[in-house]
Amino acid sequence: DAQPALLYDVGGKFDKSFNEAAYRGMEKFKAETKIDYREFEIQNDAQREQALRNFAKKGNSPIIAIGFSQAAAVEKVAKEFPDQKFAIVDMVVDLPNVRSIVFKEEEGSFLVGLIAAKASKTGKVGFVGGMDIPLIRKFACGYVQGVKATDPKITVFQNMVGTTGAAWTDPVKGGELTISQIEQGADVVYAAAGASGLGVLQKAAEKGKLGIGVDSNQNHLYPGKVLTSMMKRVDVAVYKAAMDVKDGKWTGGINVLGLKDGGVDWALDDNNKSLITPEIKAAADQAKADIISGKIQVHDYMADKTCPF
Amino acid sequence: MSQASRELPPFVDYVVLPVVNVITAFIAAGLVVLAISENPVEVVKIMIVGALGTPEGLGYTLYYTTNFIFTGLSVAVAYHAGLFNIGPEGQAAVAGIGVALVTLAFDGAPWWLVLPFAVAAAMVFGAAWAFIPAWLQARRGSHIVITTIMFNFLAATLIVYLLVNVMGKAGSMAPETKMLSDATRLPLFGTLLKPLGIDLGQSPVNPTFLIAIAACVAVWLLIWHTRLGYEIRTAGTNPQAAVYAGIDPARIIIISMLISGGLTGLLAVNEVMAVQGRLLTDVAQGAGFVGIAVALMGRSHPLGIALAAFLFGILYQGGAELSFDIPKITRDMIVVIQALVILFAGALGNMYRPMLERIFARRPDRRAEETEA
Amino acid sequence: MTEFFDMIIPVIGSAVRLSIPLLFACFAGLFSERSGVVDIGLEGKMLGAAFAAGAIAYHTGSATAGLMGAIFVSILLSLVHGFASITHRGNQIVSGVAINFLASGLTALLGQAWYGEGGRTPQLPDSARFMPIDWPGVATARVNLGELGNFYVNVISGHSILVYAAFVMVPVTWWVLQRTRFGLRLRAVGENPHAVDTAGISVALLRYLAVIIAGVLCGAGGTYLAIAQSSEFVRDMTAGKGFIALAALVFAKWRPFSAMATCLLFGFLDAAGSRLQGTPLPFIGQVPVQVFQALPYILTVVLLAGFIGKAIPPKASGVPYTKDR
Amino acid sequence: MTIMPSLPLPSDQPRKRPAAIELIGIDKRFGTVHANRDIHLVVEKGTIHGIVGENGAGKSTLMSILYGFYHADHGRILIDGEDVTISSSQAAIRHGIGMVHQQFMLVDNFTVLENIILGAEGDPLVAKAEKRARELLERLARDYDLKVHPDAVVSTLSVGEQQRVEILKALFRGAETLILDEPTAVLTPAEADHLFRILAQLKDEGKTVLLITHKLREIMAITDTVSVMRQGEMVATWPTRDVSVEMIAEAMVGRRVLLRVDKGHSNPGRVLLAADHLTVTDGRGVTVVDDVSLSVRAGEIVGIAGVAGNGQSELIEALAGIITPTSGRISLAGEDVSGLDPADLRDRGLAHLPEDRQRVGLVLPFGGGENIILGYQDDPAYARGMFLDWGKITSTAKRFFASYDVRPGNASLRAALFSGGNQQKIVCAREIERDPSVLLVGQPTRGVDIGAIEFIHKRLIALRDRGKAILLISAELDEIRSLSDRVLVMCGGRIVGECAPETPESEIGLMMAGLAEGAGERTRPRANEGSVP
Ligand SMILES: Nc1ncnc2c1ncn2[C@@H]1O[C@H](COP(=O)(O)OP(=O)(O)OP(=O)(O)O)[C@@H](O)[C@H]1O
Ligand SMILES: Nc1ncnc2c1ncn2[C@@H]1O[C@H](COP(=O)(O)OP(=O)(O)OP(=O)(O)O)[C@@H](O)[C@H]1O
Ligand SMILES: [Mg+2]
Ligand SMILES: [Mg+2]
Repeated sequence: DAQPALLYDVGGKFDKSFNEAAYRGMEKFKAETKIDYREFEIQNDAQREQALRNFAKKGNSPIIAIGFSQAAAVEKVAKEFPDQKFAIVDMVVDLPNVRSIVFKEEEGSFLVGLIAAKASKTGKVGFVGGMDIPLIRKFACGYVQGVKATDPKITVFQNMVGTTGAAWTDPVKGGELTISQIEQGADVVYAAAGASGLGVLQKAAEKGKLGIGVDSNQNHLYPGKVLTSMMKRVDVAVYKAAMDVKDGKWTGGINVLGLKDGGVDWALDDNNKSLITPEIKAAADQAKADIISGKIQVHDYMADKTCPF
Repeated sequence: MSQASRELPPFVDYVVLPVVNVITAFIAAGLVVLAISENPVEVVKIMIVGALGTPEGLGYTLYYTTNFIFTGLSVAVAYHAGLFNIGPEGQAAVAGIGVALVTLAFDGAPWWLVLPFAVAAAMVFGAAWAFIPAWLQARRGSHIVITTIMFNFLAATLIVYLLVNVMGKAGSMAPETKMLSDATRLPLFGTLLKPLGIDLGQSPVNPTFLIAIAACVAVWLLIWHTRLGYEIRTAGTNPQAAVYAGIDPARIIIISMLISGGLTGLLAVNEVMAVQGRLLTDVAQGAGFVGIAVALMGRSHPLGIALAAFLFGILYQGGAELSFDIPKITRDMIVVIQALVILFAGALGNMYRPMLERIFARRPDRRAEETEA
Repeated sequence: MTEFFDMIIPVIGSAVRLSIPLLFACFAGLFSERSGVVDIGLEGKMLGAAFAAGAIAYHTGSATAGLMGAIFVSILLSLVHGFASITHRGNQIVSGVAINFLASGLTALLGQAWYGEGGRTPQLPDSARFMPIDWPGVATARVNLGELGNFYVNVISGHSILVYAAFVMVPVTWWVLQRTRFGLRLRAVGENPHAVDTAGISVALLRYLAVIIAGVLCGAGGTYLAIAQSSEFVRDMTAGKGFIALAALVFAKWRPFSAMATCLLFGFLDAAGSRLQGTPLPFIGQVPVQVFQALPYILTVVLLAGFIGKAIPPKASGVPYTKDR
Repeated sequence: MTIMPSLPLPSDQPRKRPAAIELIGIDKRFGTVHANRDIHLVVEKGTIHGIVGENGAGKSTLMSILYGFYHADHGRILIDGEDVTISSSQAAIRHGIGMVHQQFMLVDNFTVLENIILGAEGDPLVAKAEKRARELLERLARDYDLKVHPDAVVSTLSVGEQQRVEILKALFRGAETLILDEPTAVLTPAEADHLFRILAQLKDEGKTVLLITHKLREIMAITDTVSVMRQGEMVATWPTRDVSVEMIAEAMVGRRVLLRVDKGHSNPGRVLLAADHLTVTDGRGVTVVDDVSLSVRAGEIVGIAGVAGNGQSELIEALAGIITPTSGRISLAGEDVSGLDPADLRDRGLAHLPEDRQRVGLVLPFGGGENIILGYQDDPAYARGMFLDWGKITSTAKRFFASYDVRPGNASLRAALFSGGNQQKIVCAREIERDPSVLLVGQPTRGVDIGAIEFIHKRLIALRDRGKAILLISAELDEIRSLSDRVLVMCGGRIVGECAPETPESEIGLMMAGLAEGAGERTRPRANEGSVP
């Protein structure tokens, strides 16, 4: 029987990004099953373990932790409660009662890179990351590969918003970086910067250029001005984890969710359908199929911590 | 003397006044609770029970207390020297780097062997980060408040750079060092005391708490029982008298800031070597700023600081329990309550003084008689 | 050469935009500190103001109403600071710390309670924001005037009204401080409140006026962040700008024109840092992002060390005033 | 108890016109201190009215009340015969009262003009006021020889010039009555002369001047009327021409003065303290101690007489190692100790009783015991290793307190809570009981009651008789004369003469003013003779 609990990362529940996606997945679960869930937003690092243990003691299952920072805590608490089911998003914890859900962000990023390259008229596109950390480099690397695979001559500008936690909550700086890239000629800018990304999409829209959203489908933020969004279906993964427990189908182990599993994808809806020409759509679909079939190998930055593009 | 009429009995000054201040802060916070239509009495109950009612809750409270004692003492030592050190955040971060370097270097060795080195590294690195602002203040007269703020930012930048590019764990998405082995990591009290039948659950309180208590005693001895402490207080209270007494104020500024930074540094032992078992980007997590309030509320006396740190520990742990039990009260609510405590017990600490003076001040004639006697 | 101009002019434009919040906060600090009240709560006031601007602009659909609301909230926080540090002679630093905490917690709390978006305010339509104003002739300037036109388009034109207000504020502040009765008294009270008191002027009143002005300016700064530069409030969106402004104030030795220059310099470092990220510098090679981001702090520390000249704060700043010596 | 001497009654001439100022029954307490007790005072228009009294007698308090800076607990104020309420300095200014405070109330980094118009701008913009001030300045410069550059920044001005700015400030506000609180304490004799000329001229213009001073010679020289305060009370008001210096002094102290201390002959031994061509420059580059050479032998007290501000303080601070001389040598028992800091000097047996006990000699928030070790914190007698031995410190403090009759004898009471006299006894005990070989003494009895004065004097003489060297500076000439075995006179940073303590006061006074030379010292010609008697 499922009694899910959800532990958000420091970014907090409504980060318009992956924490929020997790929240939406859980809400969907709740709506469909009428089963309520518990949740907690941590304030400092010491609370990770505390919250997980609190959930575990109260018998919650599955206990889903969002974000790579939770790994150590999940590992510890999952060991203490071997009979309860845990899940962690964005990191691998190698325990039988933990489902590690990691995404092939590089595959989704590859596709939006391809779309960006196709949509760009100037032959220049941009990437704005939040903080210069490995995860964001992973996004960037997939994106660059997608762009270069489409047209090696296209320039990709890359910027990071900052070097402290504030980098995720600084839309102003995100916006300025976007303007800077646009002034250098970029006409499509991909944001992977949490709330700072809002500034990226906004400035792109304001300047009559295109932005690319991340994590959730952000196309609706500036209809007609957001080229697409690289969706990382944390919502689906969370929903599925809860459902699996409810249906008795739960399994531990590592779930690597790529294009094949619908874990990552690019967003197409009413808001951006005017931007996605049939030609672009065809190319994206083809690339997607090729990646799934293994014809195209997307490089994972984390594999060797380098980006060869 | 201008202070002629400002004399409160010590009991009023050190007990009644702070208590009245804290009560005011809680009344103000209660209003905020009411505003989001929750019952303040219920809230207080949950907080108290959550923070003190269970061994594990108490353990968390003491864990927070540990950090606040370190930063509170740090601010207080500087304050005795007449300085405002608002750089504990940065000093703790740099100390974290030191602790990480040492513990990683000795990773695998038993913790009791590594601990002295970790403590030394924490103090040396924390002190080193405090040294530059201190030197600038002592020799070039630059305002220590501004320089320590700048050094907080610089430390944050430095630690992220190191964690991403230099010290980071291979294969991790997060900017963090690799986890210490269990042997090297400081065991928690929960583990240590279990054989004795004391169950603190898995709360993160650990032997660093004892270091914090020892630090309180050490600071108390230092400030009131050593020559150096005497010199620090003299230079901090009356620099002219200090010069007259052959004390070099510049030297005192530097020494006391080194001690201050070293004390903050110990926080890193708690975080890096014990609780987290690795270095993360945010070592102090706001404890540096809380330390300012703790020092002020504790009147820069170790006993007062320990009590104030415990109060803030209750606030933090009780606050966490509160968000577990009443989801409507978010972590931001806790920040607001902390802010109100800092405001009323710190900045507005003298608000009730005139009133208490009217009630408690000794009658003038009595003092005159005493003198005559 | 053209290439250089093509690169540098947009950077200057960016520097201008980035320096505006610093400028407002810095001048807020200038008024406050010149009156003898140290204010490390600039950050919190701007944050509170940004939230109010975002929320009120959303409800009224009017950017001006947002600005007014922001100023109101920021003044309230200023008055808390004044009440603690002027009326009750509390510690000004601690009061500032409390205000920073209070603003950070309250904005997130109320934002969540009202809009349920994690402390964010709802996204605003352009009509509820301060939008960039294009000056006459921008369409053709580039072609007709060459680099000058480029400068006109990127640096002079295309900012919101608040940007121009910020730059108007600079000479106005100078004029107020140097040429008006109020300015004279304000400067005096920050240097020697006893002199002001014996001249029969209320020290407390002057200081309250100064912190209220600081409130107004932080209000404008917060408004700019939330509804001119962005289209909504995001929690903790000030991201340390209040502290940098404080550094700029020290750097500028509490003088208006230097303050403007310093804010522009810090803005420029920021903008140039963004532009140079990832591009190797001549002779130096690849420079870590962090170096650019740390530059304003490093510069301030270096200045404070007196290597560029000594920064002497107003003598009475930070000291609560009492009649007896 | 003090005995009230028979004093002539205040003059009771019929009044032609209402008095400029009349104070009736002014009473003021600061907490426990009764600073003004039922004060009555009449100040006639167009006169210079002097007020004298010991430290803490309540002079400044009374003037601050008149100026609206403090509020009296009781009493009335009449200006030009009319009852007025002076609720603030602004009100006082409106009633034509201007005040030059003991500590100048100037904004250091403002120009002269800005300082003058501050608070009296009259217009939201300062331009007009500046113009008016400039014109006034020009006129006053002509009329009164009150020359200061209007655009000079105040911090660059000399003390005398700053004082002129204060006077100009008052005049700019249309002051009819000008209060000056110890204006000459900080002035060089030449500057003081200049000031008095200005005051005389103001008087001729019909303005009224209230002058507080400790210097009775000034009173005699310039005032028309003199009032004496003692312990918060106004004890006498006379026409100056009817009284002598002795009478005023008697009224001030409350009994027949001239403290004669019983002391035996001195038996000077070897030189223990010597200064050799010592020169000290202050922060502004002004030479304050000018090529001073002196020596103090074992078993003698050498007194330095001089008008305050003539370099005595700096001389003592240089000898104590607090400030570094620009040139010259200091030796202690024949050993060169130039450049050593106060701690080193203490180790070598030099003790220092500082002039300002509250700001320098004590840490007021510290307990009595803690203050007993100030300067001796490194003494092994008070320590166990790096720790202080509070048991020993407290017992020492108790012993000191008992033998110096410090009241209350509670060594843990904060120094701030002791009265001035008792604070002084604490400092004396600390410095004298250490049995130093050389003692530097600054103003040992300033603001101290008679009993304590006698006590302290006896201790100093006892120290001398034990063969120690004592160098004494004091503003009280009587004290210098009664304690010293030799008297050096300082003026303008130089030792201008040496004389025996029996030398008549008037003669030493002339030397202090730089108008006469002592035996065996070179002459220093001075300008502006004549205005000081
Ligand atoms: N603001 C104050 N608060 C408390 N006590 C005060 C204050 N001002 C003055 N006093 C006390 O009142 C008494 C009279 O002081 P006042 O300054 O009037 O003396 P004075 O005659 O001017 O002395 P001096 O010659 O030293 O200037 C002293 O005991 C002093 O300590
Ligand atoms: N800051 C203070 N707080 C409380 N009481 C004080 C303070 N300062 C002085 N007193 C008390 O006020 C009384 C008067 O102090 P004051 O210094 O005026 O004494 P005094 O009459 O000048 O004595 P003395 O002749 O010894 O100098 C003393 O009893 C002293 O203990
Ligand atoms: Mg006086
Ligand atoms: Mg006295």
